[in-house]
Amino acid sequence: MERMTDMDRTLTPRPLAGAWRALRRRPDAVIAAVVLVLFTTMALAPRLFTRTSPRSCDIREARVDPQWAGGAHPLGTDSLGCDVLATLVHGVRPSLLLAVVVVGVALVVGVTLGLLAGYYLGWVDYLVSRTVEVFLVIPLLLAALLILSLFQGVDLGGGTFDVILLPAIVLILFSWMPYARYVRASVLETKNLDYVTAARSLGASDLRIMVRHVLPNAVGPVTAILPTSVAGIISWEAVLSFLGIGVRPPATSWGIQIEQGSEWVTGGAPHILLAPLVCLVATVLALVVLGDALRDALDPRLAR
Amino acid sequence: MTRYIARRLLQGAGTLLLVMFVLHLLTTVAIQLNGNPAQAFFGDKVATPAQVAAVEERFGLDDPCFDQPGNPCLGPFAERLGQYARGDLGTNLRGREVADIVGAAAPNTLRLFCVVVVTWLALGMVLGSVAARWRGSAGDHGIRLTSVLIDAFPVFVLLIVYRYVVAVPLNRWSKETFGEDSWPPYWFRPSFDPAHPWATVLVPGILLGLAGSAAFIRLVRASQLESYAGEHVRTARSKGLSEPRVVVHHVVRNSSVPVVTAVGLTFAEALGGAVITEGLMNIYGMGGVLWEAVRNDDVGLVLGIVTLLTTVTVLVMIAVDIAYALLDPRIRLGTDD
Amino acid sequence: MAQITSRITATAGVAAVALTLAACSPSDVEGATDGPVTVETWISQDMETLFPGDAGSYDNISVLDVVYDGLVRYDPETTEPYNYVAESIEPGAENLVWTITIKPGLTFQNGEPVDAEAFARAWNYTADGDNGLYSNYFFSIIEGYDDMQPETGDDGEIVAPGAVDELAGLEVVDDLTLRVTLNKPFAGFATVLGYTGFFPVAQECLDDVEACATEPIGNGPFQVTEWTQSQELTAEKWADYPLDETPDYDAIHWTEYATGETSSWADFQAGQLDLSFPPTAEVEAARNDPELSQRYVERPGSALTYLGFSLYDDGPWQNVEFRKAISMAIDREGIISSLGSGSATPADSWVVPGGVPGGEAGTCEWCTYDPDAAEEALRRAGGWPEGEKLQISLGDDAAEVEYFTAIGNSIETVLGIPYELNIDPDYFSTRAAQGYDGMFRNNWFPDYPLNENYLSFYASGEPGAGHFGWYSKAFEDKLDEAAQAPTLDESIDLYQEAEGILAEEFPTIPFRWSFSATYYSERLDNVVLNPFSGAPMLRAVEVTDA
Amino acid sequence: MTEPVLEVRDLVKHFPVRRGLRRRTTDAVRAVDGVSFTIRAGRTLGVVGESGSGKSTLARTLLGIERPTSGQVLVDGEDVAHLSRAGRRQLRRDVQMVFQDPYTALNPRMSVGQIVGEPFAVHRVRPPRGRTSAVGELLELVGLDPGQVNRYPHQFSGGQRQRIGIARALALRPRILVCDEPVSALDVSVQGQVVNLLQDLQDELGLAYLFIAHDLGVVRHVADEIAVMYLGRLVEQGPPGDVYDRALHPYTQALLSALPVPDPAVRLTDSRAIMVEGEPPSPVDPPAGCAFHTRCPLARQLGEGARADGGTGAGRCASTPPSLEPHGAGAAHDGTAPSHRAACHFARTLPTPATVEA
Repeated sequence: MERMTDMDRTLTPRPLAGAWRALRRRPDAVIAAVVLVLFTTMALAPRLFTRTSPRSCDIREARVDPQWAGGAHPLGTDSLGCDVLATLVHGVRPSLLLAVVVVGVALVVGVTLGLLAGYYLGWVDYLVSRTVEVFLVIPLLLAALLILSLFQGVDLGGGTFDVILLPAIVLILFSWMPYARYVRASVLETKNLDYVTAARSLGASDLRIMVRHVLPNAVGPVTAILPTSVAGIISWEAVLSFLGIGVRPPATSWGIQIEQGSEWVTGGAPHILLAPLVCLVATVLALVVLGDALRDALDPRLAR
Repeated sequence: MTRYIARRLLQGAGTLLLVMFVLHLLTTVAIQLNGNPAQAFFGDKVATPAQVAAVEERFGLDDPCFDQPGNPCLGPFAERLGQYARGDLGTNLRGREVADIVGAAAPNTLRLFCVVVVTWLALGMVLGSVAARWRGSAGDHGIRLTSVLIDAFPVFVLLIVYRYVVAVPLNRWSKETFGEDSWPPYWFRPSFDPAHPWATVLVPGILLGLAGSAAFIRLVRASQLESYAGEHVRTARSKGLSEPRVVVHHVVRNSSVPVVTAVGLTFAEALGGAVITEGLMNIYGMGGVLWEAVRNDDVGLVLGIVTLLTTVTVLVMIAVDIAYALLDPRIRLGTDD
Repeated sequence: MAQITSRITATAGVAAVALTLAACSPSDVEGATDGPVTVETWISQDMETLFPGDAGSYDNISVLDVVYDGLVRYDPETTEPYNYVAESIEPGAENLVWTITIKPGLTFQNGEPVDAEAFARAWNYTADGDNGLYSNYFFSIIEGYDDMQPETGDDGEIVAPGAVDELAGLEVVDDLTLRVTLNKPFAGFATVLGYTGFFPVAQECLDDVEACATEPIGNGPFQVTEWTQSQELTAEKWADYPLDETPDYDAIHWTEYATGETSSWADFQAGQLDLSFPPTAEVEAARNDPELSQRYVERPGSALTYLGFSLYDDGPWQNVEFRKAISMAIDREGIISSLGSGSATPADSWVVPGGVPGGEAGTCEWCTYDPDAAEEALRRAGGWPEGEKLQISLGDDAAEVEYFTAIGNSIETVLGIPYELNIDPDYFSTRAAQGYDGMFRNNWFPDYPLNENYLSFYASGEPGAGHFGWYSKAFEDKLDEAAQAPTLDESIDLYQEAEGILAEEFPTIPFRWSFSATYYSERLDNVVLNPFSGAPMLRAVEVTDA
Repeated sequence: MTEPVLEVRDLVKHFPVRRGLRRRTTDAVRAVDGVSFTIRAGRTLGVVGESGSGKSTLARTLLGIERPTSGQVLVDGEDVAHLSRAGRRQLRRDVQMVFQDPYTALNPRMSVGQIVGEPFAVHRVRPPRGRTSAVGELLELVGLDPGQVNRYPHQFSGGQRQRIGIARALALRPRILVCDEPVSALDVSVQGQVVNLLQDLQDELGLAYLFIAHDLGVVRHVADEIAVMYLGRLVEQGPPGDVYDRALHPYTQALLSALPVPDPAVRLTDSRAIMVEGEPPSPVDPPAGCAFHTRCPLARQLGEGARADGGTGAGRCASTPPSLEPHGAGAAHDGTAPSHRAACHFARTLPTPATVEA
């Protein structure tokens, strides 16, 4: 077995190196990468970008217009007199964390269930398909409210992870189904290919066949929708905030900012909405561009 | 085929029952943990136990199981199922017939969804086809970026901006241009008018449809690209068919199947958007009613509405599956794959 | 390509045809010329009933106000009650037994007489706890109320229905005379009688309460003709209305909104509504519009939003100095001018000043923003425990969340006490069950214009009881004394003294008073706001064009 | 003569078709419908048939991927169905497969080393000199450069990939190799090399081959015995010489006549080339009697010639299924050489193009 791992190690760098070379040839991908690195840095070390605390707010300084570089409030203040830039920078962490956690967990759950359903068919498939159907049928908002009311008595604390926990649970519950469906469909296609038959005739265990043979070749369509999924989650968080069931104030997130800003968009302070919206759009575009570039770079058919 | 439909209907009934049970459990646990929904009846006045009890009794919440966390409350569930079976959807917390509420709210939501679906299909088919036809062109890139932007842009921002920035001036302008009695002022009314439901639901529906169209654009594009790469298109081209003919007969037609399927699947999802649209444009519809019902712990109303919605969604899904099976006989003959 | 284009063109063509066809028939669009003169206004969507004894929200009160007439009505200027359906209301000795005589010849809209019996049947029905009506608690001041309430076991479950169906203290002396015996003396009883819970109901209404809740049989100037619940409500003038307070126009049409005034404003701007007020973000623009600002009325409202503490629990807030520190750390002016421009004013009293008899501004000594004094008070109180967060609990309402975030920010900035908002959809019941720890929001909307109405619910009866867990014997004694005062004026003065005790012991922090303002359309005139609900007085409105 | 390594007795594999609400089994796809044969070590059985004739199902059943509906598979005289757990594991090692399409037979996300080494991993076998060297040896054995062990399938040509597949199949030293049309997806120029490789390996390792093909061309040079399959049954079986030169069954004759002939002139002069028309019938509902009679040119001729002869002519084809019986010159069974048998009521030797050529 050790020998095998040696072999694996010598193998991996090659396609990645190739992908990196291909990536560098695309300036849009480079810009996208820069944007993402910027926001990731913001999430990790917000103090690098602003010294103002998002919670020291002077209500008498509410809705100040952007003063740009040099001013006390480069991006102005919101309706509570809080610095928009500070709120924005401190809102990156919950927003991105939420998106990553939701997409990550939903992906694992969806892929696992889709794999099992497509591989075993029969009652497993029946069970998974019915579950998918049930979740497709229950309206997300209804479940969101019910879950919220279930958890409202629980003190979740104020840590970054705690404030996103409820929206995360809700969004995970209702975003795994497409992954399951996609994976199931491509597993159905993959599992009858000869190399799977070959592995089976060798007597390989189901687990080994699924993990080594079926899954790596069946996740393609899923990886293609990941960037958009992340985008969708960030935007959904804003919708949940708008309905009052997202990240809870006073914790901030882009969703909350967009929700609060939308109120003032016609009241002479559009910057409160525009600042987080521009960041959201930039992140999403960056993810999509980067996702596209990565896919092109990794796809052997296109590398030809 | 009849057998296939029957089997699918039976499956749908199973799903329906499952959904109802899951929701029943969730609401029951919510009541058990959070205390009595009858309290909500009294708003910010503190009700006496006697008042609460009177309300509880009126609306069937007096079963002791609602006070025992962990009790699945199968009794009230069975009772409710029996009620539904007799065609009685029960009443809400304040004694209004759920059937009446739904009767008033459902048509508006259906109108909204009609406009939404037409918008989805129109935008999806047109933009998706264009993007697929000229894959890799500037137009394709533009359309794909637009679709991502649409995805990232929360619906409510779109609606708020429309309502406060666009609708009022447009409404005034159309009144001056076309006269008070013409249709355009109705299209641009900042909120719904029950007397002219279709005219006033048009723009909100288009906006909501626009917000959800991104997925459709991508779907149409992807499935048409697959068609373009498919054998039958190559064959058709090699037979010397004109390009438009190939596009319309072989590409567009073949790629419409997944699109139709997607319409069925996004039905429940669209309800989320409906809550917001209905709230902002003051449309009395299922989304808004459901939203309020859940916020008020109005168990009877929530379950009644969700049961109806589920039934409709399941029926739509079944209809889509059947359409699919009609188009593709492999599905109904084969096992489940 | 040609075909695809033609297909698109065809689709567009079909759409165009459909639209043109539709445009051909703007159908039943209102003729606008000869129809009834209608005032277009709005209420919020959650109105469920128009049964007087069950109406408790701003909205059904404002509808019932034109559909029913009460024994008394309130003067728009002074808010003092004057007899309307009542000919006279006489307090007996010690304000305990009240004799009410009713004007002769009045009828309901269905022809039934409005007599003593009409009031007695309404009050008995509402006072009967078995019916579980909203206004039930109003009748607790009348003798025999307790016997009408169902018996409850230890766990709050009903074990037996109320023993009797009629209030012992209510006596129909003759057709037009009603004698009411109270539990204990209450000088303000006549004031209470204008409230919706005390409106009369017809026998036909009681025979089918459910029908009556949606198609009320009133005795007021307007008759509900059509109510599509949650969408719209129309009331037309009752031709046979015998009394004089009735306007000249023909009908009122209420549009119901899911989100209240924020959604009504756009419709007002588009000319669909005659009355509305803008959402906060639009207030400034409206105020700066020279044309709009001509059609504007405002008046201080009477609803108080204030903060309570969990005095039933241990905590720094047990120290009155701590409560003062918090109060002085809240920048009421700043917060309200930013978030509630035109819909609220800073509060510095517990009874609305100028809104009800006995209300006076400035009774709260520590309700002014003073960061230095606040810090000083906090030091006196012994500071805030390190590492703890101050919980501020409130209901699930976006506008309030914004207000309380600002309050929290203000406290945190001035006193350095970190806070945490606890947004609870079941806030009312949790609060009633003393379920909060720290600070929580409270709101009081008066039922009738008397300072007593703002004070009596502080009487918890024993230490640790009530919403706040606050008890003061001196305060409760003063309330009792006031209730027994020989005249209403004396009684009002004594209630003011009770407010003074409240101000001294400082159990709660007044934050803001509601402020009512309305813009109206060009066709309206004489728009006056109800002195304590803040709603436009529809009976007074005049329609100028026709 | 050695004992047979593989013996198949009356092997049947039906796939149920479920219909109706209760998903009852109402029908079956008769993929393999009573097949018997034996293979000895170092020998090759060629199985020929159109697509859909059941030959792939036969292969999958032998490999243990499908469970037989009935009948027996004996490996070294032991019934596979009654094997112990260890015995089944051993069986997995004894029988291996080479696939038709070298493009789908190799996992594109695994390196050659991982692919060829996978049998060791699955069976937790530790080759004497380590797995890496074992993989190298295997690659050498099939004529590939061991240095290419870290490459991925898409970096190889079709023929090379097929060699990789063969190397994987040989890793556990199997005794029986099922080759499912191993060369039909390859360029003609490469086909010969792979066939030669397989023959060399057979000589070297003493393997028994079940060699599946859809036409008679390839197996001619490889097989020691030929079996022709139609709709799940063997319709003709015998030594290559007999089958090619004296085909008994009209179906075999049709297959033979479809073979490309080196000299076109010969073919053109042959007016008796037999063509089979139409698609094979559905295996769910095979024709009664002789399954081939719906497409059989002979049955048609007989039917036309003897319309009145309902009992003995074409009518018999439609009513009575023929059994596989010895015919022709090879009928005298000597116990060592396989007999030449055919399942046709009217089996007779027809001159084939090959005969004419000879």
